[in-house]
Amino acid sequence: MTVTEKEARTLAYGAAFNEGLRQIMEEDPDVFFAGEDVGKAGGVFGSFVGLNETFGDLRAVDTPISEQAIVGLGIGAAVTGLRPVVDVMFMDFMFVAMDQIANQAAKLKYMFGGKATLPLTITTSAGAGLSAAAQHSQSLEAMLCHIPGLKVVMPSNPYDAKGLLVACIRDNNPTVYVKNKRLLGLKGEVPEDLYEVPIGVANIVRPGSSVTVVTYGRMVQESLKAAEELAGEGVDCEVIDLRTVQPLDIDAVTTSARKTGNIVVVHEAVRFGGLGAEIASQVQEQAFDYLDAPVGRVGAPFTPVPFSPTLEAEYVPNADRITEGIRETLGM
Amino acid sequence: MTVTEKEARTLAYGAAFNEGLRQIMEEDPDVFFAGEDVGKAGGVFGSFVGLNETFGDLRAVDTPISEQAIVGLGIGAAVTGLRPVVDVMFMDFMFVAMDQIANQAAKLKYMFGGKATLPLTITTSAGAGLSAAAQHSQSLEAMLCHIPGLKVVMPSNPYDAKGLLVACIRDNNPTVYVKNKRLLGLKGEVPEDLYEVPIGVANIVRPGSSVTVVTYGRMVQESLKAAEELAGEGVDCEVIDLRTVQPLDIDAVTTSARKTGNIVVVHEAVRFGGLGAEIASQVQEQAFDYLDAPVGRVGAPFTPVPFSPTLEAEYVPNADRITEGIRETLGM
Amino acid sequence: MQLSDDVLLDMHHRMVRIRHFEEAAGRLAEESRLPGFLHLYVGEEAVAAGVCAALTDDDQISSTHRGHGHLVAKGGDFERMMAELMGKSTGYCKGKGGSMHICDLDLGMLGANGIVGGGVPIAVGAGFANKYRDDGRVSVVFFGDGASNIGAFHEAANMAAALQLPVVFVCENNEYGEFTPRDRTMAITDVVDRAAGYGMPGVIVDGMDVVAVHEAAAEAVDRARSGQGPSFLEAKTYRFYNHHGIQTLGMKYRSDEELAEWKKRDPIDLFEARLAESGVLTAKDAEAVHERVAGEVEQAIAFAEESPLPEVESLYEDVYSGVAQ
Amino acid sequence: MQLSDDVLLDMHHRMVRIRHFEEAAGRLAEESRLPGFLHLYVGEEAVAAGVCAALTDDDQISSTHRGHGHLVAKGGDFERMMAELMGKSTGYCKGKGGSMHICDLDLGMLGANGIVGGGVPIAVGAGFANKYRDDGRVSVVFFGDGASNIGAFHEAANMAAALQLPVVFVCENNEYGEFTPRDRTMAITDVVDRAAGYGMPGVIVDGMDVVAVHEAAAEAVDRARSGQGPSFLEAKTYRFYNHHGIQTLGMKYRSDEELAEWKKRDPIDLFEARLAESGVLTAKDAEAVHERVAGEVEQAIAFAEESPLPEVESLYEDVYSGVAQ
Ligand SMILES: Cc1ncc(C[n+]2csc(CCOP(=O)(O)OP(=O)(O)O)c2C)c(N)n1
Ligand SMILES: Cc1ncc(C[n+]2csc(CCOP(=O)(O)OP(=O)(O)O)c2C)c(N)n1
Ligand SMILES: [Mg+2]
Ligand SMILES: [Mg+2]
Repeated sequence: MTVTEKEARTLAYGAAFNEGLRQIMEEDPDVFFAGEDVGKAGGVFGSFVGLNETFGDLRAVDTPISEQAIVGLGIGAAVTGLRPVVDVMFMDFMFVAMDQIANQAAKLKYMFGGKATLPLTITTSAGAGLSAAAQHSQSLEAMLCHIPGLKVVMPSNPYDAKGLLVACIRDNNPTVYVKNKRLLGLKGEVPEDLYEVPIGVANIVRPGSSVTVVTYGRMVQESLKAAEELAGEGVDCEVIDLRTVQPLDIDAVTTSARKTGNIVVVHEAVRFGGLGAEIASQVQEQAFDYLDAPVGRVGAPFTPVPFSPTLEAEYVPNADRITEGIRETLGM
Repeated sequence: MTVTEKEARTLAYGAAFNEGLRQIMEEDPDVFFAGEDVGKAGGVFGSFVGLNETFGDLRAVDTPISEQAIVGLGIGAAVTGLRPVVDVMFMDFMFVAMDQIANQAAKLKYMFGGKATLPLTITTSAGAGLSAAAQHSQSLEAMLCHIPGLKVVMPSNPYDAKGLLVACIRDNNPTVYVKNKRLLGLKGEVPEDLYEVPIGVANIVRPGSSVTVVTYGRMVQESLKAAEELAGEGVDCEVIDLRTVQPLDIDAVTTSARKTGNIVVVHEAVRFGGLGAEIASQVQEQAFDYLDAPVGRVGAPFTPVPFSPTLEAEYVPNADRITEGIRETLGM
Repeated sequence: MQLSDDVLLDMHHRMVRIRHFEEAAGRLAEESRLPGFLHLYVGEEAVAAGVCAALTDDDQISSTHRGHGHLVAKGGDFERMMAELMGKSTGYCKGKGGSMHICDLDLGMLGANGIVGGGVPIAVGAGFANKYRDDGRVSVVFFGDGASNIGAFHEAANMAAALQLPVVFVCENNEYGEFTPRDRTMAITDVVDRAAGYGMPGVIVDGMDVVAVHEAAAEAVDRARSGQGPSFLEAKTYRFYNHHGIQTLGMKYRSDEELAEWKKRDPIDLFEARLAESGVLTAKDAEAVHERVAGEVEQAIAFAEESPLPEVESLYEDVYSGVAQ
Repeated sequence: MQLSDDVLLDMHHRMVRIRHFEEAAGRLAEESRLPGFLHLYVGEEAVAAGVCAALTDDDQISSTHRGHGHLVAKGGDFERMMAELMGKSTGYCKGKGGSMHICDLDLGMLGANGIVGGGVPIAVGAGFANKYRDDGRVSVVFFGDGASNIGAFHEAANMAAALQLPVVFVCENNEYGEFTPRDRTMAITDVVDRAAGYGMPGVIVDGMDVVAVHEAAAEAVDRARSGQGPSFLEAKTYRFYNHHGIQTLGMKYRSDEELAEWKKRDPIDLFEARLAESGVLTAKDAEAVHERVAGEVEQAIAFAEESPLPEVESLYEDVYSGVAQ
């Protein structure tokens, strides 16, 4: 990396989210947000802090504990011309609001023959590792990606946290923006002005030639650690940060797979039926003859998320498990 | 097939369900069922007809339109010792009750350190082809199979409709039993006595040597038609009816894949992120060197289910599309 | 409230339009000329007509699985409606939605809904947007007695009250949810008893009396429009046909006598008698309205039948905005 | 109702047990000796104690994220509780559930719940089973003011009323949901206003007065037990600590003055004053109870600390019943 003249500004992931939201609200008076504790209290993770003071109760809306009505509020406001951001505090709580997300928001445009436009952003926080147990730790993106009509992004770093949020809010479709709880404090370079990271475009965060690691969200950070570890053993990992999981930038993945011949998909979600399955399937469909080995998958085991730190440490994929997965795929 | 001495009794799929439920309710006084219109009215598809007359309002329970409370009724009754069957009229409505299904029923035992036993059966009806549009036609099994703690069965014929229901009700775990709406009238042999079809065991409904077709639910019928069609062209399809989609009888699948070297997974659900992805991934993981071609997948396109019969006909996989999919995999 | 002749005639027209459209749809379904499910609004016309006559074109409504009546009352176009019911490309939803998703966003009709209670939070969202823009618009939620038992209704009603949104909740209490009578699914007789639990005023009206509905609705709409928040209206009504389709007699879940009792209070008959009595509309003039509307329905059927089915490629369109297809 | 000394002392004991357990848990959390989230019940002891003292061991309760108090009140074992909070294998859930899923099915405690409102339908299901078996058991749902806004609560309350189940709904109205005051999320002051909408009787009690809570609960439990269906109890109460963890002063969302006002009505202080006055328990004897309980808590902490962490393999167990692991 080159050092820019002006010292680059760093910001934490959570703060980058907050800055993106603030700036787009300043730019576009149709943007508002609503959710539990996001107004006066600034959000349980502090992601919305200070915005209610600036934008008031009508644009930084505290709601009752009513996830269905929260998402519905966004749908109704979006279809009548606003650009809502609605927050579902933990991704696990999406199950409470799944009808509004999957049967309403995702399908409205189609059911209406294209008439409706739904510039709705649903923000949420996912991920394990905080001893928050089975109902506060899930990564449920596979479920959302299976529902036509939704777009889903999962930023892995502060830069993307801001840029993808802006892209989601400007997008004319229902988007789900998934923060990872354990990334909130991660610092990184974040430009001060308003910018977009385009939806649907993967990012090669580490070029390499031996094996392709396809991942997103917090597992990008763990995969990079694994790549460093393996670099010492002469294994040159290419790490692809999908950034968006729906739509999938499968071209970026297959291009890389054709180059390296080996591919491992990594996510925090449960392995069985996770997004890794879809990616593995598409890769073998499109690059069958280039593969030296089966597409590997690293993900959580088939159990609910346990509470006890010892168990959770075994549950959540990490750099070691990824290293192991890569070794396995490479037959090392 | 051989003709048995006693003339075999045939029953429709819906009636087989009904008979299984009646017989197990006669056998086990702890079994009751509850849901919308399942009592006095006998269910919107007639599946529960006559049972309220026999078993009364306490064992054949009409409920309010309250899917969350319906599933919760089952959870609470199961954890305190009964063996409830609760009905979610259309599988699409599971989205309304997903918290109770995925955060509560599926996880309770684990969260409680194994203490709870949840002999709960959730019945529902899935499938497109009735011009019932986007909110009354979905096949959402992939979502359920991604949630540790649930078992999921999808019978393809009257015999299994009865036997799998009995197995679900006797199972000590939360099971989801998915009828296909368009199979309700399908007739087939059904023994008069109470029997079980074991959960988790696939059924080779047509042995063959050229290619393995892995499927379940209504698509078994369509796959068999496709197999007949291709038999005329010298392609000998092995058709595997999974019967249970969670847990997956992957051994049956990989054994067959090793034999035929070609595999196509077929389901009615949306292809992207469907169960086909998981099966394809596991097959290439476990039988990579035996595969002559990428694992093929036939499923619905990435759109909500359309209303208009012309569009729906294009949407729902059928024998022709399966034939085409098999041909593609075989490079024909 | 003294209603002008114009308003009375307008409401009559809306009711007659609903009735004829629905009767025709029912007939077509019986002849297997309509695919899918069909939930008819016959018998409940006074509710949609009385409420919608209190709205401007800019106000919004959200609807239920039983949505034709609401769309017609809001000014829906017969041709595009009938074409949609037949799954034609000229339909409101290009044939993609059908009866259960019929809508006209230009008329503020935010859609029928296949999920019981699914439309309630959406209308509340529209109400929020109205308040946000301070544009004086009001949104109305139609929902059934059965729908009042589902969580989404509860959450949205409370949210409308908590945020003091310009929303009117209209419960069409027809005493049944599908084939199950109200007293098997709730311990109360009047759904309006729920209003106090949200902190909103509520009234019961005779849902077979379009004037009563209209007056109560106008008051609730005024209240919402003037920033005083949501209110709740329960209209006691009855569907003359089966939950879906036509069948009237011999239904297992309700008696022929009960139906006959309610039919004596046919909302259109009642209203026409009243209009004739007060000299606003003679029986003959009413007849003429019926004939004209019947003709329009026939024309719509012809239009729909002649319309093309959707191109197969259109299956793949309209999933996302702004995506090349 | 004249309560016997035994009952009064029993309730006092339950309250003191909750207080000491929670204070200790809070301290441990501040010292980072407990993983995960911790929602303390301090200040609300009279509710759980007053209600659970009206139950038999066979009756069931379902709980919330703020569940320790309910389990202690139902007779929960300190050692297994503390071990669970520490994620140890000797805990109630073998360390798999933690604070938010603590339970004791043998005591009819059907679990804390991480999903607001998630436990309500489950308790109603238990109530159904009680009616089914006609065994005279009653189930009690504890839920917060905030939880009364979620759909699951509404559906389950209506179902309990529709099916006339032996269930008691106990709303712990502490005026806040996390960091947001009640008046921002609902337009009513008293959650009990919702009871009429389900067709069940409801009363408000002073949630800082264990005797008042107990009397109201006993009446509701009797009603349920004798087949007269569900009822609703709203207890006005207050949590002395933050939504999670301890912090008391300088909270942005509620004033130090408000907290101080409520602390003047500490439910244990109030009750001990009353017990001393009536001669049932002297200050000195009360002190002895505190000391004994404090000792038990210390012992539980020691037990928990010495207990082993779960074996890593146990991660894969308990997902399914009857599956070899
Ligand atoms: C969430 C959900 N549950 C169940 C159904 C099936 N269903 C369709 S209409 C209906 C009855 C609705 O009753 P009500 O709200 O009173 O409206 P009505 O049909 O009487 O106009 C039911 C149960 C559904 N569409 N959605
Ligand atoms: C469905 C759901 N939404 C949101 C949350 C986050 N949350 C946990 S506790 C809480 C507040 C609950 O308030 P209340 O019911 O009044 O109980 P209290 O904490 O005051 O005892 C919230 C919003 C959750 N756990 N579940
Ligand atoms: Mg009704
Ligand atoms: Mg509270």
